[in-house]
Amino acid sequence: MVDVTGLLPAVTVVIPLLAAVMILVSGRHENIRDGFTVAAAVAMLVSVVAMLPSILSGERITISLIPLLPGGDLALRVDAFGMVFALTAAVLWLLNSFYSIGYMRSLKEHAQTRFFFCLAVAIAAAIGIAFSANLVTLLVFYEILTIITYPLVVHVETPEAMAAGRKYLAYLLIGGIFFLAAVILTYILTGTTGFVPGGFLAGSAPPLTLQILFVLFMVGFVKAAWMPLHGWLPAAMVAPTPVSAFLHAVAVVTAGVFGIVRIAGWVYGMDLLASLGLGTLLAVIASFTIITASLFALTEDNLKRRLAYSTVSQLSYILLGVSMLSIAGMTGAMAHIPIHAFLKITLFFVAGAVIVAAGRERISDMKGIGRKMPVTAVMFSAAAIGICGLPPLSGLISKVYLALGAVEGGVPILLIVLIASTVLNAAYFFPIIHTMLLGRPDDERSLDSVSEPPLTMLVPIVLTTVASVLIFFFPSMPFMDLVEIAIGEITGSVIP
Amino acid sequence: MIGLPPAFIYLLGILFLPLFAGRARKAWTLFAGVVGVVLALGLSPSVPEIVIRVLPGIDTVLLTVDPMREVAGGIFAISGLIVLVYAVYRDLPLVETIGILASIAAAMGVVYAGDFITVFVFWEALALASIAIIWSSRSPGSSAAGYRYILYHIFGGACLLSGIVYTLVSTGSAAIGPVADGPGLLFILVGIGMNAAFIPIHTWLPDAYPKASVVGSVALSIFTTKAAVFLLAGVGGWGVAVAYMGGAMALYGAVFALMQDDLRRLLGYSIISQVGYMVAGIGVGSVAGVDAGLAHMVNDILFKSLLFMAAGAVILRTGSHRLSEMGGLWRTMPLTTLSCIIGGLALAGLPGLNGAVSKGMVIEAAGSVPYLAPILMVAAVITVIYVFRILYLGFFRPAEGTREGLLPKDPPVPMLLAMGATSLLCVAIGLFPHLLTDFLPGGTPAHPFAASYLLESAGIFAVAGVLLALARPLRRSWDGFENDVDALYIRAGRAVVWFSSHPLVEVTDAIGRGIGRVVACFQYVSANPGVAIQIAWRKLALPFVRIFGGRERSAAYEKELAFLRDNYPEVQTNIWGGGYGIIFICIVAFLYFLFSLT
Amino acid sequence: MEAVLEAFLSHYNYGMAIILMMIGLYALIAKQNLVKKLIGLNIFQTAIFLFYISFADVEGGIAPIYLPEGMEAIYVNPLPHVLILTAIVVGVSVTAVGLSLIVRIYEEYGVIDEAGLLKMVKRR
Amino acid sequence: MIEHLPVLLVTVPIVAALLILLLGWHDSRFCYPLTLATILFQFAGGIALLIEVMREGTIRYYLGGWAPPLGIEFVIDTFNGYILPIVLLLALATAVYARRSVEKEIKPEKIVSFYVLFQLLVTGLVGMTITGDIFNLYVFLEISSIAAYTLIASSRKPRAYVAALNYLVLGSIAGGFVLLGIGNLYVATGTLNMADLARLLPASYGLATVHTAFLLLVIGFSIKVALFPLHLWLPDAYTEAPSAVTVLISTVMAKVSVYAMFRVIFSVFTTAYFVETVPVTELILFIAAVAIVAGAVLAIAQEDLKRMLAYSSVSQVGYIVFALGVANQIALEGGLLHILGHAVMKGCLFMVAGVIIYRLGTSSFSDLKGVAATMPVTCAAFALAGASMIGVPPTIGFASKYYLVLGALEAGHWVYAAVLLAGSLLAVGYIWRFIEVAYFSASSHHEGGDHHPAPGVREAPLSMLVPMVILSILCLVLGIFVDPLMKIVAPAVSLLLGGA
Repeated sequence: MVDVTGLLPAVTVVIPLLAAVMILVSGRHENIRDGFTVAAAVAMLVSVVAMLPSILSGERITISLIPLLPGGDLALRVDAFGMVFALTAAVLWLLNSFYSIGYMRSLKEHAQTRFFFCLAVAIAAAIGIAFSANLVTLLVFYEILTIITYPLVVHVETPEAMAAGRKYLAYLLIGGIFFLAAVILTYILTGTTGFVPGGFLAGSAPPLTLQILFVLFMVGFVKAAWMPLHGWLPAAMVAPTPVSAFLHAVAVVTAGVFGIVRIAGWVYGMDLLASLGLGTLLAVIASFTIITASLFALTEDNLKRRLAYSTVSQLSYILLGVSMLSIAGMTGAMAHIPIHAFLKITLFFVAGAVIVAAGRERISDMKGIGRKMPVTAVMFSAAAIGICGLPPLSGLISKVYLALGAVEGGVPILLIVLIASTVLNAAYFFPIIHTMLLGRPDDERSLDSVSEPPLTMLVPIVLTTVASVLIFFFPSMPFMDLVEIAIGEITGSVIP
Repeated sequence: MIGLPPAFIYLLGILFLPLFAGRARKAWTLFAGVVGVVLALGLSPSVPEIVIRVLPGIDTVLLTVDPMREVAGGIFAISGLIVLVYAVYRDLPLVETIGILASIAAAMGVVYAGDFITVFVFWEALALASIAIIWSSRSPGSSAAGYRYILYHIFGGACLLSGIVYTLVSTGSAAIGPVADGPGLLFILVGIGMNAAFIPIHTWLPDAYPKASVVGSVALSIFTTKAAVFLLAGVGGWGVAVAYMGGAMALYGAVFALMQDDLRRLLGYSIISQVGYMVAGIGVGSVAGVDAGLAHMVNDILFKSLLFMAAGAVILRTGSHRLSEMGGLWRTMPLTTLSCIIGGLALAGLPGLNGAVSKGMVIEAAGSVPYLAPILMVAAVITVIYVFRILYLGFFRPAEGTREGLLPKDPPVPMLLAMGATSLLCVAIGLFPHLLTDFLPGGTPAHPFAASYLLESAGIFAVAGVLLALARPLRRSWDGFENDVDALYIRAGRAVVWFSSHPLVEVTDAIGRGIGRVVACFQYVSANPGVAIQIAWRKLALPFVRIFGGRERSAAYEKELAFLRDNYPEVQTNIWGGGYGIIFICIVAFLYFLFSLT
Repeated sequence: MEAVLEAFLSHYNYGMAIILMMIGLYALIAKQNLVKKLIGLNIFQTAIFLFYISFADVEGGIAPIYLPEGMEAIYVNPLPHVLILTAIVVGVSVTAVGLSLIVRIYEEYGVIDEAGLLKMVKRR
Repeated sequence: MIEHLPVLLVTVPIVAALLILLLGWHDSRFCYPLTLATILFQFAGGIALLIEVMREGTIRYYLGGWAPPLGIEFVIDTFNGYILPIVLLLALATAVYARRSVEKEIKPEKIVSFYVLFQLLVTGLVGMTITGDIFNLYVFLEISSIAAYTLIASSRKPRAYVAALNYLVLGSIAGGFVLLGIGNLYVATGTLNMADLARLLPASYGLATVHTAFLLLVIGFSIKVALFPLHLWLPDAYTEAPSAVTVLISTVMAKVSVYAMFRVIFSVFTTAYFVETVPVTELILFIAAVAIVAGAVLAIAQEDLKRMLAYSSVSQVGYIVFALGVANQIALEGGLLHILGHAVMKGCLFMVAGVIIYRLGTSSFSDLKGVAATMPVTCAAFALAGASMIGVPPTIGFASKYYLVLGALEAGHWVYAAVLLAGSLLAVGYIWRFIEVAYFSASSHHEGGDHHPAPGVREAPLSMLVPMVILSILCLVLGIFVDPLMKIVAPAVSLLLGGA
């Protein structure tokens, strides 16, 4: 692990911010405005990829921007794990930009400037979270992300949306408060908040304090939507679909679980967690969430809401992986972040495509829709299969590692959880597949108007699916390699 | 010979399938099938292993060859080709074709895989392929059956994975081999057992197979269970328990097969019963046992697919799959009848047909385990009986069940071709067992024409014959007994759904409402706390006023209270805090002195 | 008893100041009439002035005026007086502003008692 | 020049005020430039003094060359050297802002007197800030208060009279308490110079006289800063006053009162007194916590933007006093930071309210639906300042909150830290009232929003927009570059803790 100073991290964060400004300025002219969105997405992806080689070669790119508060400058550090998140976010944002443009235009949504502005700022915040070098920086970007996504959530501005927005804000800001308290407490205990591979809290305080601190962190990362603090996520489904995709795959929930993994690996360290018995706590939370969320999904008829519950349960896979406190478990957890992101964004893209092309949100209305939009339906099926952890899609990889971690960490009971949740996943996904591909519409005429969505939406759908397949066949490039480096960082050992 | 995993042939086939249509597609699939057979037969243990390290920490062996794999791979490839030929008679839906090719590929993958992870991947792929087949026949009930099917198999797959990771952790490698005792063993047993249709997790089989299309059911009947059997043999090192499980399956399957009326459902149970024989053989664990199991696997693939094909032909022509509705078909469908007879008798274990060869081996090997051989023999007797029922009720009885006049003809040529080929194989192996036994890993010889065997099977047939002669109901058709343990599973599933749709949702809603109420109350108070407090304590005081204060006093009191509540947030008790403020000051002062004194 | 009495008598000027102050506060709180309230305020302030003056006083002291040669005298402390001059000015101006406000209120609402004002102001 | 700057800061405006009065009679157009010029001069002077103080250290100026205790002295140390520019900055911003809003909200014939009083108010506050003599402090306090009463009453709304009278009564009581306290101090020590007081008092810490003095001063100033139970004059006063006046008193005046409170408690009575001799910190902390929560809760319920902001001030004052209660280095740094931060953001918010009243003629939420569509810049400014009020990083509000919590936790006040955080959460409750109404109320559909709350509503005039936007940007800039700011705050705090 060598640290090299470089400007690229800052540049990566700044690009979308500039884009945001330009979007505001050029708000009147649609094409120019959306041009900025796309350009920024491309530029950001380039600058992220530009950092990839040095990261893969085991370097860490650091840059300290300005001294901010006691306990942490505003500083960025790109390490392997951060790269996993950043790369996922960058790639998916590019696709999501195209998709959003297609979606918003074909639905003639209002306030598109505001929409794209917030989206740009939010992605900047997400990248900032990925690259933040200490808790304070993480906190800063985390809060920014919370605030700036609010306009996206309430975009439609119906009373229902406003209620959802309040819920969203209430959960996330309360979480933010807890996070703030946790950060300050950490600073008081240790005098620093910079991330250290393997953690730096050990022996800084009596166990009880550290346990309470961890709970604070957990509540702080309510973005991870673990039950029973998940309520905001299904509520936020009133937002336009690109936003849902953004929340569920690109930035928000990913930021939550990313934070928890960061805390586990870089603030506490797995040994400390084990000695504090926090693994058990985490395992209980995660298992409860996985099962319960799947049960919710089982009977939800609104496609997006069902997907939301599926996200809730899938995110807890990551917590589960952390809770195993074993190398394989951690690997599974880290790997599941990009894997789930790619799969879930496909599902949401499809949900949005159905809304655009057929104007349907309820699964029971989608009978036989696959006949008119075969590509979309097939891609959905593929992604769903991937979520269930079946070949040939990436979902299987993380599942294998999680199972491995469960045994390795000596908690075989978690295998039961994995099995049960896998069955439940299949139980709520396969009916959708059947409905879409083979279902018979109640009246055949109703499908006449339906057709495939515009290319700007179709292409991203296909690409994300293909990406998932590729990840299955070539997982090591780059995600598993990055994860391997990150694991090596925090455990000092390689994956067996 | 090039060391390409045969599975990839079929996968490539699938990859380019969408490019073709109609005849071209059929030709393409057949081509893929042929290449697969060639490649599979060409593989020999000399072929180098193909090992790639996809995941950190896990070696995945895509291709490794040993005698056992040669046998299994060969038979899977051949039967796959037969299915493809059989399928030529009509344009299958794309999905179904993909499903068939994929299931062949998956089976081949499982066979040639050198490590558990690869096995697991193809295992799951097999499940997906099967559900594609089941669903693509739009027959009534196929969707529900397919749904149940995938749930069972996903569960099985997850269990298999759990078992696999145990071995991974304990041995440090994913190489296929005996599993240490402990939870791992249990998991892996459940995992394999799900596909091998162990009792009581067998119900998906008779549930789903009859729902598949004519072609689909043939494909299904070949791969899933047999792949499981192969893996069972490949892992090896099982205890006697597995052997007895085999016995149980044999008996259970046979009994239920006897009770069926739906032809393909009957055959489904028959698969369970026959797989039981294989499991028994492998469970015994001796070289002879494993060989017997494998041999029976090969033979069962042959005659069972033959029977399914015949059944398919009948269903295609008559449109009914109930024995009670058939009859007299031998006159108009002679060739079908013939192949059905061959298949049936092979299943029944008539010497001279391939069934007898391996069944004898199994029973012999089972001798080393107490009570196992007798069980298998009883099963054999019942087998004979239901085979008789198939043949008699389906083909030879005077056709009062079916509508006279329009008695169907033999099926199209491709079907006949496939059936013919299979029948030939059955007969060939039956007459010259070494065609099969030479390839067996243990090289156990089989001599079906030894006196003891002949006596044995004669006995079996005799008992069956006597029973049939005595019990006339056995010769009559009945509407089948189609309940099985899965009624329980379905109930359980329904219970889960009910739970998640009613109590869960209602409770969460209630909580939400509660929170909402609290917030609302909070807002109400904060709108004008002073007055809110007044209202509160006035309410509290109200009863006392009613009691002690006179009529008009309480009336006035209530009037005031009502006034306060009616124009609640607006009403003010004091436009300026002047008075209150000064009182507050005095309070603060008091507090302060309290402090300074302490 | 004596001690208490003694203590009171020796500081009775403070006592008086405080009593006066309390009267003022009472008027501020209890009186409905705005003018009376303002008068209460004045009483309150006057009490404070009194307090200052009284503690500035010295037994037998005289006003601090420059005396010709040979005449010795004890001066009372001049500083508090100076301060209170300022304070009185302040007090007066406050009263002035207050009264003018009351006048305007009366012009606007036609009432100068709190209860009436409450009725008038509530409906906006 | 520079050595006489302190007195000039007070005298020049007084002269200017007279000038305005005279010229204003002649032609009211003179008023505005004159005011602006004077306050610009004051602001420049304030900055100069701050630099001077940072370089040379404390500046002492003897009025008329009379040395204390006889004479009155002006003292500028790091503490009020830090406060003074804040006061003048806000005064300047308000002055720029005032012109248009005054035209709208004040009867033309009162314009002149408005500027005069405005000038006097600022002068009084500046005097309060820089004086080193405690009685002088009282005098300036009363000067500014009287100016404030009249300014509030200068509104067109009749309710303003009531509000002003209400404020007058409570304010005079407060003044009375302060006066009484000063008297007791004089009795105890025989001096009125703060430095001397600080020197002489410890000898008589035991006396009841001193306790009473402390009590009276604290209560007096508590009324002035509207600490929670004593805040009752505030909502009406802030709501009914003309917007410009509201901005001024809500930022500058409140802050100066807080300064006076700190000054008296820390520089006259040392920490030694109110931490050891009379352990009052717990009580103050408790009251502050109550203030934070209660103020926020009350603010949430309001239906009128200005009134809501007024109650939020009650809550925010709680934060500053909270620092007083914790009374350790970090917390006080947070407190002082919040003096600046709250001044800036609350100034901005009230300016927004003023602009909205200027354009819409009302500030009740029900009439503000979709106003963001027509006044984007204004609402953006509100959003930014509001975010700072909530404490969203990286704004000044977040920084001060961070320091306060940090200090509280270091002092081991877990519960109070929690209350503080909860309070900051409640802030969301009322800030979002406006955000929702302005941005997301269902009435502003269609791209670009063709909905107008009232016909002909446009963006605010430039002279109101500029100061508003500058303040809102300051919220962000100060939050990001909080570290250099700390270079000024830290010495001030150590000065407070080290005694005068």
